[in-house]
Amino acid sequence: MSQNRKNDRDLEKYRRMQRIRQFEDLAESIHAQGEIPGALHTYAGMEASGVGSCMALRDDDYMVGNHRSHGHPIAKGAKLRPLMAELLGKKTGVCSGKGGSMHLSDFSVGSLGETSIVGSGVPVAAGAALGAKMQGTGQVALCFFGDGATSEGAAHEGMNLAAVWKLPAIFVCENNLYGMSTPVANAVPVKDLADRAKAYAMKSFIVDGQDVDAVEAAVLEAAEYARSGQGPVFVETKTYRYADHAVNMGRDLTPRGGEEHEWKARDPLTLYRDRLEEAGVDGAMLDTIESEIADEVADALKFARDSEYPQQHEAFTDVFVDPVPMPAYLRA
Amino acid sequence: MSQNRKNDRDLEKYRRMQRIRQFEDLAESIHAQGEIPGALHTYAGMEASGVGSCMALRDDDYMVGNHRSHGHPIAKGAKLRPLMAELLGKKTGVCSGKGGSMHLSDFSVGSLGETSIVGSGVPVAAGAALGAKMQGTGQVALCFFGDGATSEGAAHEGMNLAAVWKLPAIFVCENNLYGMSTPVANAVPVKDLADRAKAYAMKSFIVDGQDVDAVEAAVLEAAEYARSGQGPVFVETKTYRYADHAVNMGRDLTPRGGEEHEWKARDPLTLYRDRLEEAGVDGAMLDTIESEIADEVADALKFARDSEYPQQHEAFTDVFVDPVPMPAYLRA
Amino acid sequence: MAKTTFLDAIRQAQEEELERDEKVFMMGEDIVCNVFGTTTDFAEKFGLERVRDTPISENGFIGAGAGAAMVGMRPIIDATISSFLFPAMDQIVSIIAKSRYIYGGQAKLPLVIRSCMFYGNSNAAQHSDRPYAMFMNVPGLKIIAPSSAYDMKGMLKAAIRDDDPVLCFEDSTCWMNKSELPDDPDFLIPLGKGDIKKEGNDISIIAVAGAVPIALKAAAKLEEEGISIEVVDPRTLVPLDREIICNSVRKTGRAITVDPAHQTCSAASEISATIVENVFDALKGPVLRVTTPDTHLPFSPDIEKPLYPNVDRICAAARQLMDARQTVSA
Amino acid sequence: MAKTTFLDAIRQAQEEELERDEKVFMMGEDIVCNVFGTTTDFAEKFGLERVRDTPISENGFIGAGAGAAMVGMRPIIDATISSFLFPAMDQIVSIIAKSRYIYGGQAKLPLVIRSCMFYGNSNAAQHSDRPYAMFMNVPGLKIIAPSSAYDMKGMLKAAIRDDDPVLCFEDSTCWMNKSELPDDPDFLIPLGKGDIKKEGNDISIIAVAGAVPIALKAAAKLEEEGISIEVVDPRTLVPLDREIICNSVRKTGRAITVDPAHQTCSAASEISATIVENVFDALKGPVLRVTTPDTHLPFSPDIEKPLYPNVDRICAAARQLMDARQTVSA
Ligand SMILES: Cc1ncc(C[n+]2csc(CCOP(=O)(O)OP(=O)(O)O)c2C)c(N)n1
Ligand SMILES: Cc1ncc(C[n+]2csc(CCOP(=O)(O)OP(=O)(O)O)c2C)c(N)n1
Ligand SMILES: [Mg+2]
Ligand SMILES: [Mg+2]
Repeated sequence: MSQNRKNDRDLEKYRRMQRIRQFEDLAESIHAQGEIPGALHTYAGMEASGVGSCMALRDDDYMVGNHRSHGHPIAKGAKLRPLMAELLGKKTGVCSGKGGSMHLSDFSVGSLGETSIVGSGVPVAAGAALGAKMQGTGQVALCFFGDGATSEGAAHEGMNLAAVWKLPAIFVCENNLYGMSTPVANAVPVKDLADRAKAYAMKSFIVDGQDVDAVEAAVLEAAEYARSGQGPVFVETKTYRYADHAVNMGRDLTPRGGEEHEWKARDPLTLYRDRLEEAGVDGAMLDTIESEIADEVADALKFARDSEYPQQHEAFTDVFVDPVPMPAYLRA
Repeated sequence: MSQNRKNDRDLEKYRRMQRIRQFEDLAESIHAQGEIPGALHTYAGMEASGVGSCMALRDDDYMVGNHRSHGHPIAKGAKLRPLMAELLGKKTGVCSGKGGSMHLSDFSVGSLGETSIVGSGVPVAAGAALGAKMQGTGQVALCFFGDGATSEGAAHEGMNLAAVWKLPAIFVCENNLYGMSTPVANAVPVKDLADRAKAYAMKSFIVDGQDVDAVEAAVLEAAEYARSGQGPVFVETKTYRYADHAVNMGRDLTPRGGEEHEWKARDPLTLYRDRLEEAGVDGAMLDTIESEIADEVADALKFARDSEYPQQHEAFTDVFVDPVPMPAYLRA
Repeated sequence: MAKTTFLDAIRQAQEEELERDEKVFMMGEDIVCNVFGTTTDFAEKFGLERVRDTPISENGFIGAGAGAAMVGMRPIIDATISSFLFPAMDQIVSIIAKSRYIYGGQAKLPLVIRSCMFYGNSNAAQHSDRPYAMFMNVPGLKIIAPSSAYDMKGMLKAAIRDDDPVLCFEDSTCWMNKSELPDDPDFLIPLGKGDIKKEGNDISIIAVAGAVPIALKAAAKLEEEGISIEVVDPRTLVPLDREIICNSVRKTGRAITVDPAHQTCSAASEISATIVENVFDALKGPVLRVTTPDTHLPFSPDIEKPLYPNVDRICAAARQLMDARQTVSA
Repeated sequence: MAKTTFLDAIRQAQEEELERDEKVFMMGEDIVCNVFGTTTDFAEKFGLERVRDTPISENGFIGAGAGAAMVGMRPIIDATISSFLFPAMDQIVSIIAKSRYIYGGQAKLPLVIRSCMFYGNSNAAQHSDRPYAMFMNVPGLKIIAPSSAYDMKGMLKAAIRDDDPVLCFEDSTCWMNKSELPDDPDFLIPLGKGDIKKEGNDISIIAVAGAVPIALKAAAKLEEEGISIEVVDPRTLVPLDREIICNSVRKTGRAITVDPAHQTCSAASEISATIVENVFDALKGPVLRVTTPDTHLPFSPDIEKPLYPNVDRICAAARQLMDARQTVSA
C-alpha cells in the first residue's frame, strides 16, 4: 500500500471512530432529555473494535450486529442522518422509524440486521455467508456479538454450522467484560472467549480491542482466510464499554471493579490519535476531522429533528411485502 | 475392593449388557411383527457405554437420556417388566403406556427422563445436578446424548451452565458415528466430540465405548471429580449402533462405510465375556447368566402381553397433578 | 391423467422450483437420504451444494435460511417434524417474522419452512405437535396447511415463489391422498385464498389440514341424513380468507370448525371468533368446535386415536346444530 | 393499610415464599442487581446460592429449572421479558409441559417462570411480545396474567406453592398499579378462578392482563352514558374459568373480549369462541374483540400507542353492541 493510501485509510479509521464517539455522546445527552424514546445502548469505548473490523472488510461484505447497534453501521461507513433520524423515530430513519436504537441496521452498507435478541444474529450471519458462497461472490459475512452472547444456543448453532460448511464468516466477539450487570467470569467458564472456537475447530484470534490497527490486522487476516474458502474465523476483541449497559437508567447496573480507569487510560481514540501524531500526522488535521465530525453529527440531529414522524398506516407496511390492512378504528 | 466384590460387580456388568442386548433383540423382532407401535430405536452395540457409565454411579445418582432410551434404564438397574409393557403401550408400563419406546424412563432407578427431542436432556441434567448440589446430597446427574446432539443449542447451554456453576454433572456423549443418516464428520467440525468440552474449560475423557471396564473407570473418575465439587466432566464414548437409526423402516438410512465389520468384531458383550473368561470366570456361569436373562426377557414380554391397556380417561391424567376433564364425547 | 400423492406433490413442487430458479436450494436434517420421500434423487440431480444436510441444530439452520434469503437466495428449509420448530422458535419469531419490519422494509425474506405433522401413530407427545396456531399469533409469517395433493403442489410452488417467509405444515394423515395434477410448470394456487371443497346449504364446516378429508366424509354421511353440508378449507391460515368463511356462514347460518390441533387458542377458535364477530346476525345456532382436547398425546394407540376429530364427532355436532335446542354445557 | 404496587407485590410474594420454604430459589439473568425492583436485597437476604444470576441462555436455565424441580426444588425462574421465552420454547413445550405426562406421572415439576410484557414504550418489535396465547395452545402449562397488585401477590404465591409448572405473565403497564394487601403470609388466590372486577347488566367485558384497568375505565365512562358494564378478569388463562365468563354473558347477553395481544389466535379469540359455543342462546349480538391488530410493534411512539386496546375503542364497541343493527364487516 502506498504511503498516501495508508494515510487516507488511517485517517478514515480515525474519522469513523470519532463519528461513533460523537454520535454516541450526542445521543446519550438528547436521550437524557427525553428526545429519544426507548432504551439506548451506547458503543462509546468500543470504537476500535467496530472500526478496525469493518475497515478490514470490502464495501460489499455483509455485517450483522446486536442491540448495541449504533457503532457497527457507522464503522461500516453508514451516513449519520438516517441513523439519528431513526433514534428519534422519524420516517426518514434508516428503518423508517420502526426499529429504533436497538436496530440501526443500514442495508446500503451491507448491514443485514442489528438484532436485539442476544445471540440471534449469529445464525443470520452464517446464512449470509452461505448465500455469498453459493453465489460465488467472494463476499464474507461478519457478525458482532458480545461476551454474554456466547452462552446462547443460537450463537453455538450458527458457529457450528459455519464451521461444518466452511462458510466465509467472521465472528467478532466484542468482550467488554460484562453482559448487562454480569461480569464475564460469572457467565462464561473460559478465560478467553476465543476458547469457544475450539468446540468448532475454528481458527481464532485474540486481539487488543482498544487498538484499531490491531483489530484491523486480525480481521484482515481472518477475512482473507474465510474468503479463500478455508472456513470461518473467531476474533475476540478485548474492549470496554464506558456507559452503563443502557444509558440514563437512573443507576449504573454494572458492578465495576475499579478497572474503568485503566480502560479509559487506553481510550481507543486517544491511543490512535497519539499513534497518528507520532507517525507524523499533523495534529491540526486531526482537529479538523474532529470538528468536521462535530458538524456532521449536528447536521444529522438537525435533519432528524426537521423530519416527519411516520403516519399511522405505515405501522402496517413491511409486515409482508404487501401492506396488511389497517383496521377502521385507526383510519380516523 | 475384595476379589469377591469385584467378581460380583463384573458379573453384574455382564448381566446388564446381556439384559440390554436380549431385550433389544426381542423388541426388534416383535416390533417387526407389529406388536410395538411407533418407532423403535435400539441400543444394540452400545451396551458397554450405558452399562459402564451407570455401574460407576451410586444407585441414587440421577440419569437423563434420549430417544434411544431402552439401554439407559436397564444399565441403571431397571426391572424389565415395566419397560417391555411400556413398549406395548400397556397400563403397567413404566410410563403407564403414555411414553412408549422413546421414553423408557424409570424414575425408581434415578432416571429423570429419556427425551426424544435431540439435545433436550442436557439442561434437565444440569438442573438435577443443581438440585443435588443445593440439597447437599452428594448425588451426581449423568446425561447420555449422541454425537449429533452436540450441535444443538440446548446441549451447549446446559453444559455451559453446569461449567459456570461447577455442577456435579457428567455429560456422556455416545459417539456412534452417525446421527440418523448423517456421518459425524458431516455434522460436527471437530475430530473428537470431547473437543466440545473446551468451550467450557470442562474436564473431558475419551474412552473406548466397546470396553465396559474402560467406560466404568472413566465415569468413576468423572463422578468422583464432579461429586467433590470440582465441576462437570465430559466423557466421550466411542461406540457403534448395530441396527438402523430406527428399526424395521424398510430400508437402512445409514450410509455405512464398511466399518460395521470392524465394530462388530469388537462387540462389547463378546469382548467382555472373553475378558472374564481370561480372568478365570467359569464359562458355564456366564452361560447360566445368559439363559437367566433370556428367561427374564421372556417373562417381561409375557407380563407385557398379559397386561391391560390404559383406559380412555387415563389420557387425561398427568397433564397436571390433577386430571384435566375428559370431554363428554369420549365418555361413551 | 395419473394421480399423484400429497407426498409426491411436495417432491414435484420442489423439483420444479429447484429446476426453474437457481437461487432456490434446500436444507435440513437427513434430506439427502430422503427419509419421507419428498427429496427423491435430489442430491444426484441438484448436487450437495443445493441439497444440504445440516447438523442437528434447528435454530441455527433455520436462522441461516433467513440470512441466505436476505442476500438473494430462496431457501426451502425442511424442518422434518413440526415439533422440531420449537428449538427454532426464536429465529422464526424474532428474526424471520420481524426482520423486514424492524428494518423498515430493507430486508426481504423469501424462504419456506416445511414441517410435517406426525400424529395418530403412537409418536407420543414430543412428536405429535400441530403448532400452526402458535405461529398464527405472530404477525409476519404466512402459513399454509394444504389438505390435498392438488393444493399442496400449487401452494408450495406459490410459497417458494413468494417474497415473504412461509411456513408449510404438512399433515402426515394426508400423505397418501391423491389428486390429478396439472402439467403446467407454472401451476400456482395463490396464497390467502380458501376453497369450497363441497357446496351445501345447512351447515358450513370449516376444516383445517387433515380435518378436511374427514369433514368431507362426514358431509357425505350427513347428506344421507338429509343435512346439506358445505365444506370450507381455508388452505392458507395466514393470511386467512375470512371472507370465504363468512360468506359461507351467511348462506348456511350454521358453522362447525374442525381442527386436528389442541382446542384452546386454536385455528378453530380463531375461525369461530371471526364468525361470531362478523356474521352473528346470520347465525341460527352456536358455532361448535371439533378439535383435539387439551391433553397431551399418549403413546398407547387405543387411547390416542379417539382424541382427534373424526366423522362421528362431526356428525354429532351437525345433528346437534340441526336440533331445536342448541345449547351445550360449558 | 398502606398500598403496595404490583411490582412490589411480586417482590413480597417471592420473599415470603423464599422465607417459608428452603426448596424455593430464584434464577435468571441479572436478578442479583434487581433490574426491575422485584428482587430488592434478595442476594443479601438469601445468598447467592438461592438467588442465582445465570448466563444468557434461556433454554439452558429454564430447562435446568425443570431438572431442579424434578429432584425436589421449587425454582422461580425470572426470564426478564417475555420475548426471551422464544429461545427457551423447546424446554418449555417439550420438557416442562410434557415431562409429567410422557413419564406417566413419575415426574413432578413445581416451578414458576416469570416474565414481564414490555409494550407501549418504544421497545420495538423484538421486545414487545405478549405471547401467552401461544402457550395456551400447549397442554400442561398453567398460565396466570394478573392485573392488580392484590391478584399478583395472591396468585404468585399460589403459583410458587403449586405442584405444576406455572407461567406468570406480568404486564408492565400494571407495574405501578396499587392495592391494599393482606398481611396473612398464607394469603393465596387459587389458580383457575376468575374475578368479577365490576358488576353490571348490559355487557360483559372479559379483559386480560393490562386490558383490565382499561376496561374498568371504559366501564366508568359507559356507565355515565347509561350502559351498565360487567368486567370479568379471568386472571388465570390456563385453566381458564370458562364458567365465570359464560355465567356473566348469560346474564348480560352481550360480550366484548379485550386483550392487549395480537388478535389472531389470541386469548380474546378463545374466549369469544367459548362464548359462542356455550351461551349462544343468551347472545343479543356479536361477540366483539378489542385487541392489538396483527402487525408488529413499531418503535416510533405515535404510531405504536394507538395500536393497543384503549378506552375509546372499548366504548365504541360497547355502543355498537347496544345499537339495534349489530353487524360488523368482515
Ligand atoms: C435472548 C435475550 N436474553 C436477554 C436479553 C437482555 N439483554 C440485552 S443485552 C444483554 C447483555 C448482553 O451482553 P453481551 O452479549 O456481552 O453484549 P454487551 O451488551 O456487553 O455489548 C442482555 C442480557 C436479550 N436482549 N435477549
Ligand atoms: C430437535 C430434534 N431434531 C431432530 C430430531 C430427529 N432425530 C431423532 S434422533 C436423530 C439423530 C440423533 O443423533 P445422535 O444424537 O447422534 O443420537 P443417535 O441416534 O446416534 O444415538 C434425529 C435427527 C429430533 N428428535 N429432535
Ligand atoms: Mg458484554
Ligand atoms: Mg449418533
